[in-house]
Order: sequence, then C-alpha cells, then structure tokens
Amino acid sequence: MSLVFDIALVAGLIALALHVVVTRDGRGAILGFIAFGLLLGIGWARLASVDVALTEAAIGGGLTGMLLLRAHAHLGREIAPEAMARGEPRRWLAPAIASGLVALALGAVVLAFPRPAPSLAPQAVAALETTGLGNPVTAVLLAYRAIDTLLEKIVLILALVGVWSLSRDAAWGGASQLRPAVIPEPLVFLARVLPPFGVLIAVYQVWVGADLPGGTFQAGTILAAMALLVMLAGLRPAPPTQARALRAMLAGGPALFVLVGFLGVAVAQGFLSYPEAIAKPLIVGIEAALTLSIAGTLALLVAGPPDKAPAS
Amino acid sequence: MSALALTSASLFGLCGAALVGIGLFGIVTNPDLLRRIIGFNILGAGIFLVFGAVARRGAAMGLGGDPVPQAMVITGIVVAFAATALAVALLRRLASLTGSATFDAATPAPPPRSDA
Amino acid sequence: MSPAALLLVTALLAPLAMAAGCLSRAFRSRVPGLLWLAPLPALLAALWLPAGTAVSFPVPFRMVLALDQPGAILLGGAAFLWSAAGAYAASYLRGKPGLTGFCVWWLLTLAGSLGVLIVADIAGFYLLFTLASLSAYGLVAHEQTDAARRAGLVYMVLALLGEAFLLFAFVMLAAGLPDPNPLIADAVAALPGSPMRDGIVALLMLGFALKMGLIPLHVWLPLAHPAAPMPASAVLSGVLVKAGVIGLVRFLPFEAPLPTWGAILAIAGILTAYGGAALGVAQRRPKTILAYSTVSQMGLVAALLGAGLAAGDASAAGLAAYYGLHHTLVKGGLFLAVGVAFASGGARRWPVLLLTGLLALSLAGLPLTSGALAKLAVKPMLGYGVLSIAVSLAAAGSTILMLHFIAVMVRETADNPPSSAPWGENLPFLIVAAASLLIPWWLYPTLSGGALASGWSVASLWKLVWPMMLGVVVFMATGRFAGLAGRVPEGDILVLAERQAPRLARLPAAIEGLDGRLRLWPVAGFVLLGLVIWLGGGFLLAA
Amino acid sequence: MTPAYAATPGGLLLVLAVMLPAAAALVMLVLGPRHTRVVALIALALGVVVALATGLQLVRSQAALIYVLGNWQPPLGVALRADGLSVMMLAVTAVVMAATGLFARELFGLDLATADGRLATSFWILLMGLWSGLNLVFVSQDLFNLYVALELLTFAAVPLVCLDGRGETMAAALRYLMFALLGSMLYLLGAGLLYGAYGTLDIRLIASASHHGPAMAIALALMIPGLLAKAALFPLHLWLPPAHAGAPAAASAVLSALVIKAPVFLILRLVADIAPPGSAAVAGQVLAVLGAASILFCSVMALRQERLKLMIAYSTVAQIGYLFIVFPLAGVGDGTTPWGTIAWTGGALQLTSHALAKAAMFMAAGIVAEAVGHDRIRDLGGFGRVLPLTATTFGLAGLSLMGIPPSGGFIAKCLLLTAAAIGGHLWLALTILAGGLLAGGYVFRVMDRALATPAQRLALQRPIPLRLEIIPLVLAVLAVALGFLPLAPFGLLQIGRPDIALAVLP
Repeated sequence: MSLVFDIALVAGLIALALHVVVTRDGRGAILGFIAFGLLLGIGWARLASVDVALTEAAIGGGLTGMLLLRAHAHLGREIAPEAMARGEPRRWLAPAIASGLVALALGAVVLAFPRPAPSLAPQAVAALETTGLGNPVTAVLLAYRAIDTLLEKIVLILALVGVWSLSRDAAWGGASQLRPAVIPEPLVFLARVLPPFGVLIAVYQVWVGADLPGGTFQAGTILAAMALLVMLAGLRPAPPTQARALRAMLAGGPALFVLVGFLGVAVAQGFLSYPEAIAKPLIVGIEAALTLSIAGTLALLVAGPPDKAPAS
Repeated sequence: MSALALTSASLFGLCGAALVGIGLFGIVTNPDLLRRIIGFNILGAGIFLVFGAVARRGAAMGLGGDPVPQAMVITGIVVAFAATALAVALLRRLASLTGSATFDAATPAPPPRSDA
Repeated sequence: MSPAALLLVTALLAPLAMAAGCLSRAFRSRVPGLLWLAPLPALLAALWLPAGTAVSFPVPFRMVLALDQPGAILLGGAAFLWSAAGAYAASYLRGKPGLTGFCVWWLLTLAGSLGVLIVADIAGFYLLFTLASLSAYGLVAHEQTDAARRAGLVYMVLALLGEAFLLFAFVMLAAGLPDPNPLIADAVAALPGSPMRDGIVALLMLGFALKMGLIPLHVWLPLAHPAAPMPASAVLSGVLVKAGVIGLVRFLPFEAPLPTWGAILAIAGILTAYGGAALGVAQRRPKTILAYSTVSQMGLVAALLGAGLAAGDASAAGLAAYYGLHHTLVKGGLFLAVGVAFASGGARRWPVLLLTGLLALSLAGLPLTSGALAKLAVKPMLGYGVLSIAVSLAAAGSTILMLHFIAVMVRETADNPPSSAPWGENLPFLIVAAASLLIPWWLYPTLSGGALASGWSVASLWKLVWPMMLGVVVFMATGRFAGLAGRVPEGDILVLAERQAPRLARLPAAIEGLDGRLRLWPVAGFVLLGLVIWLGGGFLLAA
Repeated sequence: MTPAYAATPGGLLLVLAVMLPAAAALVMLVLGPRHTRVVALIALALGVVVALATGLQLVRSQAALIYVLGNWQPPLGVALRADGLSVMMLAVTAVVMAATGLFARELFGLDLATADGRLATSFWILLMGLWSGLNLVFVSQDLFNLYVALELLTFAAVPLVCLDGRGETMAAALRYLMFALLGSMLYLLGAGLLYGAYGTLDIRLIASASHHGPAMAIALALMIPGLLAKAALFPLHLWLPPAHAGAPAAASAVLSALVIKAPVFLILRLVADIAPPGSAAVAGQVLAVLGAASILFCSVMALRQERLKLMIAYSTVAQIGYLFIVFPLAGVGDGTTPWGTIAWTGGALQLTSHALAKAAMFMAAGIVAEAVGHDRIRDLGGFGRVLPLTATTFGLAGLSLMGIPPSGGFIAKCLLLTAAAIGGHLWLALTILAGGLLAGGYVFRVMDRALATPAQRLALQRPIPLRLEIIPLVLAVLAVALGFLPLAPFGLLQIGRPDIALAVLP
C-alpha cells in the first residue's frame, strides 16, 4: 500500500517537474514549482527524514516560491514585452538525449549501490551520548560536521553581502522596499495573527531540535517567513542594512559558533569540540543564536538589495 | 521493513535521477533566465533526493535513515536557496539596468569608465 | 675569484650594469656618450685571456662562462665592432627622440650577443641568446616608421619561432643527462648516442639557421637590418647573426661525423650563398643590399660548417669563427660607411667611397684583404671537389653583388651637398675599416696552420682571382643589372607569403566565430553534458 | 582499528588559515564600513603569518600537517590535512592575497569619497570569504566539506565580478554564477554517489577502498566536468572572459590568479588520489586533450582581443591549459608515483608563476585603465612613457607567461617540455611550444604599444601614485625570481604524498 503511495508521489513529482520545465507560462511554472516543493516535502517525510521534510517545505516551497514570484513580477515591470517574446527555435533533441543519458546512468548507479548499504548511523548514534543530544541529525550538523554548518553560515552571509552589493551606490546601507503598492486585506490580517504563533513554533523547534526532528534551520525559516509577512503587509518597514543591531544579529550566530569552537581548543579536545559536561547547553545556545542569524539572513535575502537611501 | 525500505529508497533514488535529468534539460535549453533558475532548483531537488535515497538505505540502529546525508541535504538546501536568492537579485538588477533578461546576446562589456 | 675570471664576468655584467644604471636620471643623460665603453671588458678578455679560462656563477644563478678559441675570435671582433658602433651611435643619434630607450636596448643586446660567445652551459646559452634576440627588437623597431614596425613584427615572430625550435632542442639535449643544466660540451658529447639525435640536430639547425638568415628562413633579415638606425644595422648584421654561427659551432657534434646532416647544412649554405647574392642584386637600397650580402655570406659559413660536420673535422669551428670575424668587421664597416658616405659630399666623397669599395671587394675576396685571407684559410676544409668550386662560384656572386652595391652607392651619393660627416662618425668608421683590413693578418697563421707566405703563391691568388674576374665580366655583360634593381621586394618570399595572408587570417576569424558559438549558454551546457557522458563512458570502459 | 588521521603539531594552523578570514568577514559585517579596511589589513597580516608558520612547520616536521575537527574522526567527522602541495598553495594564496589587499587599499584610496562606500566595503568582505574558501579547498579532506568550500568561493567571487554595477558586468556575473552553480551541482551529485557507495566522503578512506563499482566511474564523470566548468577550461570557458575582464582590477587579480586554481586543485585530488588507475589514465588523456585545446584556442583568442583586460582573461584560460597537460606527463594513472617527477614540479611551478604573473598583469591593466580611462590596446600607444613602472610590470609578467628566461614560467615550461620529450609526448611538446609562441604574440602586442612613441603623448586622466605601481611590480619580479629555482623536482611537493600513492596501488 505504502509503495503504491510512493509510486504515485514519485509520478506526481516527475510530472510536475516536467510541467515546470516545458510550460510556456512563466507564472504557471513558478506556481507549479511551489506545488512541487510541497510535494517534495511529503516525499522527504516518506523517506523518514522529517528534518529535511520540514526544511524542504519551508525553504524549497515557501521562501524560494516567494522569491521567484516577486522576481517574476519585477521582470514583468522592467522588461518590454517584445524583449520577452523572442521566438528563437530551441534545440531540444540533443540536450534531451544527453540529459536522459545522465539520468539513466544515475538511475543505474542508484540501483547498483552496494548491499548492505554502508551507513554511518551506528557511529552517529554511538557518539550521541558525548554530545548530550537526542537527534542525530542535529548532532551531525552541530557536532560531527559542525564545520560544514559553520561555513555554510558564512556562505549565507557572503550571499547576503553579495545581494547588498547589487544596490545602487546611493541606496547602499539603506533598506529594501518590500511593501507592494496594494496590500490585500487578508495579508494584513495574517501578518497580525500569525507571527506570535510563528515565534512560538520557532522557539519550540530550537528547543526540541536537540532531541527530536526540527532545529535551527527550520526555526530560522519560520521566523524569516514571519518577518517577511510583517514587512510585506506594511506593518513594519524593512530595517536599514547599515543598522548595527541588525548586522550584529546576522553575524552573532556564526560568531558565537566560532568563539565556542576556539573555546574548544582551550578547554576541550580541539576546535569545534565541546566539553562533554556542558555540550548540550552550548549547542542549544549556538542553535538559538544561529536561528536568529538564519532568520535575518533568509528574510533579507528574499527582500533583496536595498533600494531606499539610508536615513543619515 | 528493510526490503520495503530499500525498494522505497530506490524508488526515490530513481525519482531523483529523473529530476536531475529534467533539471539539466531545463537549465541547458530554457532561454528564460528565471525559468533556468527554477531548473536549478529542480536539479537540486533531484540531487537531494539521491542523497535521501542513500540516507534511507542506511537506516539502522532504530533510525529511519543515515543522519549524515540527511544533515548534508539540510545544508545543501540552504546553500541552494542562497544561490537562488543571489541569482534572482542579479537577474532583477540586470533587468533594471538593461531592460532585458538575457545574457547570451550581450557582447563583451565595453571599456570600463573610471569616471562612471 | 682570479683576475682572469673576474674579467670574464665583467665582460658580461658591465653592459648589464650600465643598462641598470639607466634607472638613474643622472646616468641616463650621460649614457649615450659611454656606449663605446660597455664592450671594452669583453675586448680585453678576448685579447688577453687564454683559451680555457672558465668561471661558474654561484647558486642560484646557474651559469658557467668559458673562453675558447672560436669564442675568443668572435668575441674580439664583436666587442670591437660594438665599441666603434657605440661611439658612432652617440654622434649619429644625438638629440633624437627615444635615445635612452635605444641605449637600454643597445646595452641589453650587446650583453646578450657577447655573452652568447662565452657562455658554456645550456640554460645560460638560451638565456643570453634570448636576451640578444628579444632586445634587438628595440633596435629594429626604434625608428617607429611603418617599415620599422613591420620589420619589427616579422623579426619578433621569427625570433620567437627560432627560440621555440632551440628550446625544444636544448630540452631534448639535456633530457638524457643527470645534470638538468649540463655544460654544452657534455651535452654535445652525448648527442651522437641520443635516441632523439636527428630531431635535436634538425631543430638546432632550424633555430640557428633562422638566426643566421639561411634561405628560406632569411625573410626577416633584409627587413630588419635596414630598418634599424645605421649603427644598429652595423651590429645587427655584423654581430647578431654570429649568435647563429656560434650556436652551430657549439652545438653540432664535430667530433663525430654526421654526413647526412653535414651535407644538408652545406647544401643549404651554398644555396643561400647564391640566393642571397641573386636576390641582393635586385635591390636598390644600399642597406638592403648589404643585408642580402649578409645572408649570402652566412650561407658560406654554413657551407663550411656543414663540410666540417660531414667530415667530423673539429677545426671547422675555428675556421668558421675566423671567417665570421672577417665578416663582422667588414660588414660592420660597410654599414658605417653607408652612413658616412651619405653625409659626405664634394671632395670628401671620393675617399669615403674608395674605402667603401675596398671593404666591399674584401667581402668578395680581393687579394691582400681580409676576405682573401678568410677564403684562403677555409679552402682546405672545403676540399677540392664540387663544394670547393661551388664556393668559388659564390665568390663570383659576391663580386657581382658588391659591384652592384658600389654602383648604387656612387649613384645615391652623387647629389650630396659638399659637407663631411662629423668626426664622431668618421673616426669609428676609419678604425673599423682599418681593423678589418689588418686584424685577420695577425690571426691567419694560428688558424690556417700555414705561414702567411703560403697565401702568396700564384696558385692561391689564381683561386681567388678567377671568380672575381668572372663576377666582373658578368656584371659588365649584363649592364649593371639596371633592369633588375627593384624587381624583387625587400623580404622577397615573405611578400609572396603575405599575399596569401587573407587566406591565413581566416583561421583566427574562424576560431573567433567558433568561440562565439561555444560561449553561448545552450552550447556550453550541452558541451558540459557531453563531457560528462564522454568521461563516464571512458571510466566505465576502463573499469 | 587505528584512526586514519592523527593530529600533528601545528595542525591548528590549518584551522586558523580557514577561520581567520571567515571571522574577519564577520567582524567587518558587525563593525561596518568605517573599520572594514583596518580589519582587512590586520587579517591579511595575520593570514600571511599563519601561512608562513604552516610552511615552517611542514619543513620542520617533513610530514603532512593534520587536524581532526572537534576530534571527530572521519568518516563521521571531518579532517584537515596539508601536504607539500597544499602548503605551497596556501603560501601562494597568502602572497597574492596580501598584494591584492595592499593594491586594493591604494586603489580605493585614490578616491576618498568612495573609500568607505559600497564597492570597497563589499570588496573587503568578499575578499575574506574568498580567502577562507581557497584555504579550505587546499586543506580539506572531505568531499562534502569541499563542496561547501567551493560554494564559499562562488558566493564570494560572483559579486566581485559585478561590483562596478554596470549592466554588462551583471550579465557576466549572472552567467558566471549559473555556470559555476551547474558545476557545483554536478560535483555534489558525484559526492552523493560516492557516499552511497562507500559510506564516507573522506578522500583517504575512499582511496583506500579496495573495490570500485560503477558508482565511482559515474561520480568522477560528474565531478570532474563540474569542476572543469568552474575552472573555465576550454570549451567550458564561456563565463570567464567577460567576468574577469569586467571585475575591478584587484578582484580580477584574485579571480584569475587564485580562484580558478581551486577547482583545478580538486580535480588533481580526484584524479590522482581517488580515481582507480584505469580511470585516472582515461581522465588524464581527456584532460590533456582539453588542456592542449585550451592553450592553442584561447591563445589565438587572446591574440585577437581589442581590449587589454579581455586579452588577459583569455590568456588565463590558455594558461590553465598547461595545468591539465601535466596529467599524462606526470604519468598519472600508469601505476607509478607522479609526485617526484619533473612534470609534477613543472605543473606546480606553472601554477605558482602564473598566479603571480597574472595577478601582476591584471593589476597593471587596472592601473592603465585607471590612468588612461580605457583599455583599448590600439589606443594605448606610448603608455610605457607615462607609466614606466607599469609597463615594466607588464613586460616582466609577460616574460613568465611566454616562458622566456629567466622566469618561473620558463622553468615550468622547460620541465614540462623535458617530461614531454622523455615520455615521447611529441604533440604535447609541440602544444607547449606553440602556446609559448602565441603568448609571445599577445604580450608583444601590448609591449609594442607600451614602447611606441606616438606623436601625441598619452594623456593621463589622473595621477597614479608610485605606491600603487610598486605592488604589481613586486609580484612580477617574484614571478621572474622563481626562475632561479633549481631545475629539479622540489622536495617540498613530495611531503605527505607517497603514502597516498601507495594506498592507491593494489
């Protein structure tokens, strides 16, 4: 029974992906992609990866969808229709064959993976107790492979600096203009009602993330979505990017991470190792700071480069 | 459980492979840059599904999957989002500056002006 | 370090130090007047140091300098000409724009062209050879005219091509030896046994023939030498081509005969000797005629070396150097003569032209001149067969070419206003002319092995005179080649090649078109996928 | 089971090399524009010290430096490891970074109004990100960690390309971003397949696996082209010329000198360390063909460019080609250990001298463009007279690119040619020589303009301070000074290598 469900899910995913790629309607493709993201979230749940499922649904479907829709609207405003409608014949046969071959080879490799499958699950579980955590995914993200998570945060910040650097010189340091010309009423309503719940869910996620599925990325994404909702509804303006507090919040998470990392050199077994006694509090503390940083970074990435000149 | 889990993992692995193919095709052939960015996301989804299949196959010790590839996927999704955001920001700026959303027709940039 | 070693090092470093000194503003203004000093240490080294003096540079400078007989002969002549031409240049270029730049290029070329004659290791040879080749571009293109620019371009392209030939040859030479930078002598000793012998010899010959201007690799020479200012033409034609001669002398294995390669070199040399003369008589500018004469003379040197290589006779090296010395001084003198003659008029004109004529005929082997000695000295090496006759006939060609040159000079200077070249130019010219007539006498006994008296026999004189008479007769009979002059453009076959240029230029254009297509996103993306498939297939097959 | 990695003294230096620039970027973000430059210069100084200390430690211990992050042994954790080649890359990176930093300080200082502005501040933060990513690429032992490092590079490099904010550079940056992303995605996919097959992403653990299935073949076939796309090897160079030509001079210098070397370094790791011998040989052949094509094709393209910076950018693609013809020359994949061969040393030297020379050349081109207001080669006649030091810089860097003695490029070319001659790879030898000729052509075109004496003296739009001209000159002189290294394999490059080579062998 569950296999039938899986097959239907996979068929739906592939059909949606094909639709997104071949359809002529740009907006339709984006909406299709959002649906694809949500469906994919279910797929991840079927793969018994609830952590990923939450992340995928929030980021893959939600934030990316918002980003794309805004971009589509922007391009529609900026580009003359005749520039859009260049009817060049697309050569599709050769790329289709090549892509198909790559996919076939991949499929063959996936089927030919060795059995029994190699897995680090036993080691990950065995090492869990030294971290005091209950969720092995969190342990991988914040202990075993903490360096990846830390540097990925730097990647996010570089991306944000890169996005900011795309502003006009005059607007640099200012704020993004998110508020649309006409704000639909329901949006305002949602923006008033949802954020308290969102914050609550986020705090819960960080807290349980140590032991159960969920964690800093998921919480950060929810917070980012709430912040965007508030800004889109025009309840609060986007903060100016030169604000010291904002920048401190963005850099705070990774900075704390680095500090604790080097603390490990002094009091534990090296960089990014935690003293066993206080491992869990340290990790939860880092997660909390990271959640704020991630929320800020993701929201500002969606908001885009500043386009209002700074006040001063 | 394990046989079924393996079948299901393979199924999603194949789905990942198909999505990779579809994504690559979209990226290579689509002249619309925004659509190309969506293609990247589909390619990414396919790649992550392959990771997911690998993770699922590694289910052991009472875990539903190998946590290491799962963690990698989470990292990867965030990075992919950052990439999408940067690409979209570039595309919007390009459209604002030049009034077009294509880069293949663009000839090499004329000399930079120091006074600009 | 012994005084002898110090002198040898100074010979190389003095001009480089002067070039570096040009960074100082104060020195820069005085350097043109000091150019004549730069080659003096080399001249002293050539005169005083015994053959066999050697010195190694400390690590990390890998270079070994050593003086041997052929090197010393060429070094002496070259340093002498550089010095005289330097003095000439100071007067000739006074007040002209770009003088400092000219001096720097001059000094760098000087260092390279003299260093090549005394360096003993392969990497050092390549370094100095390159220094001379590339720096000479500054002299060729100095005038900044369209002709100079074209000459500079052609020169540069072919010089780099020659460098490429040589680099590969040197790398293969050194590849089999334990020391990554062996002495030239060691590498050449191992050459006959090398599995890559033929490739190495072929590349060496190509590279050095380019420098000497052997046909058909001579195309740059008649463009580049006349394009430079007069004193630079003198050293380019007098000294720089000798870098090719010393290259062949140093790198060909004369101890072990290579008959085939020797024959190839000799034939190329003889053909060049004829071709240079034949193309030269079709020219009407004196400097171009002299340049073609250089081509022709280098052909004779190549023929000589080819004969030596075929016979496995190591004495060819010394004889080639001796012939080279003669050519250095005479050709240098002739270029200076052209400058002086163009500036002389009235009563001053005829003595200058007379001396010019004497130098010119010396090149053809006029008895009692250095040319006669040089030709006599090399005769035994050429044997008494076909080659000997061929070389004698080449002397007839030289005679014709030089008579043509004299005729052109007389005609070109006929309308000069009565004046005289400044003494700063006259004096160097006279000194070089005198040296060219005298110095070879001094060296003749050591090199030819025979006494001077042997050169006086009637038989010897007859050997020299009949080709010249033949040349005179032909020259008279054909009416001074009046109809021929100007028929062949300077650079001969290059011009033909340039007519095909549009066809050749299509290749880069096609490449550019292809690049434009490859850089289209769909194409590049597809190529990327293709690469994935190609590599995947390859790996699967290999596994 | 003994752990695969045992931390060595000085291993923490590797962590510092990665984290110091990253931390500096965070500090810059918090402190804001006014302090950015100071923080950057301090970080540069400290980073150079770290690189120096790493080199000293390596020479002293004569063994690779190792650090196990968080003391979590691979396969669960991530290890850093620096052998001779890595340390050389760290050192070159530090030198070029320091020079770029000083150059950027002077360049941005020319215009006080914008010294703390968008361009300068973003530049400094992104530069630090680049440095962190580069160092991580050179020391990380984990393929997924390396993916993060590659993304660090991409995200720092792309905005650098379009810092000047013109539409054309936006297009160039977008094209760069997209192609680089395509490359990273293929790389990541390959890494996923490897994890599926081996249950680890640690390079040494994968290399020590005895059995290789189709997953290895397909994974390598995805990862290598993906990295090639980032390295811009012909025919995947679509993004490089406009991107490197459009970036600010200081950024172009780092991008061309260092950033594209990172994927090349990773390809080397994959082919030489992970690939089974048969695959390595195939990869070596394919890469050599592409490298040779790159040398010839893009040199011709460089020769035909009208603009100086585009010419230099095409020259970069051509010069990268030399790094790929090293594979067959060093005998990668034929069962011998390539580390001690002259080709290996030649490749390393080519990489180093190109990094120095190309950085110097881009900076020189930047000075010219800044001083004259354009970079059309045709209209630069006589720039040597108004900017003598810059013309000298260009000439010296050109010597190294052409492979004319004495220069690092010459020694590199010599070693590669020797390897080609000994190995009987005639076509590669001819390619190397032809590449040198063509490089001579495009360098000569510029030098000819530099030395020209036009009737009208070239007008300078703004004065160029001496300090600005000195920095690229020093780099160019360094590139030439490399020519005094001995013509023999470096011992340094073999430190920490043989054990892996043995592990690969059956």
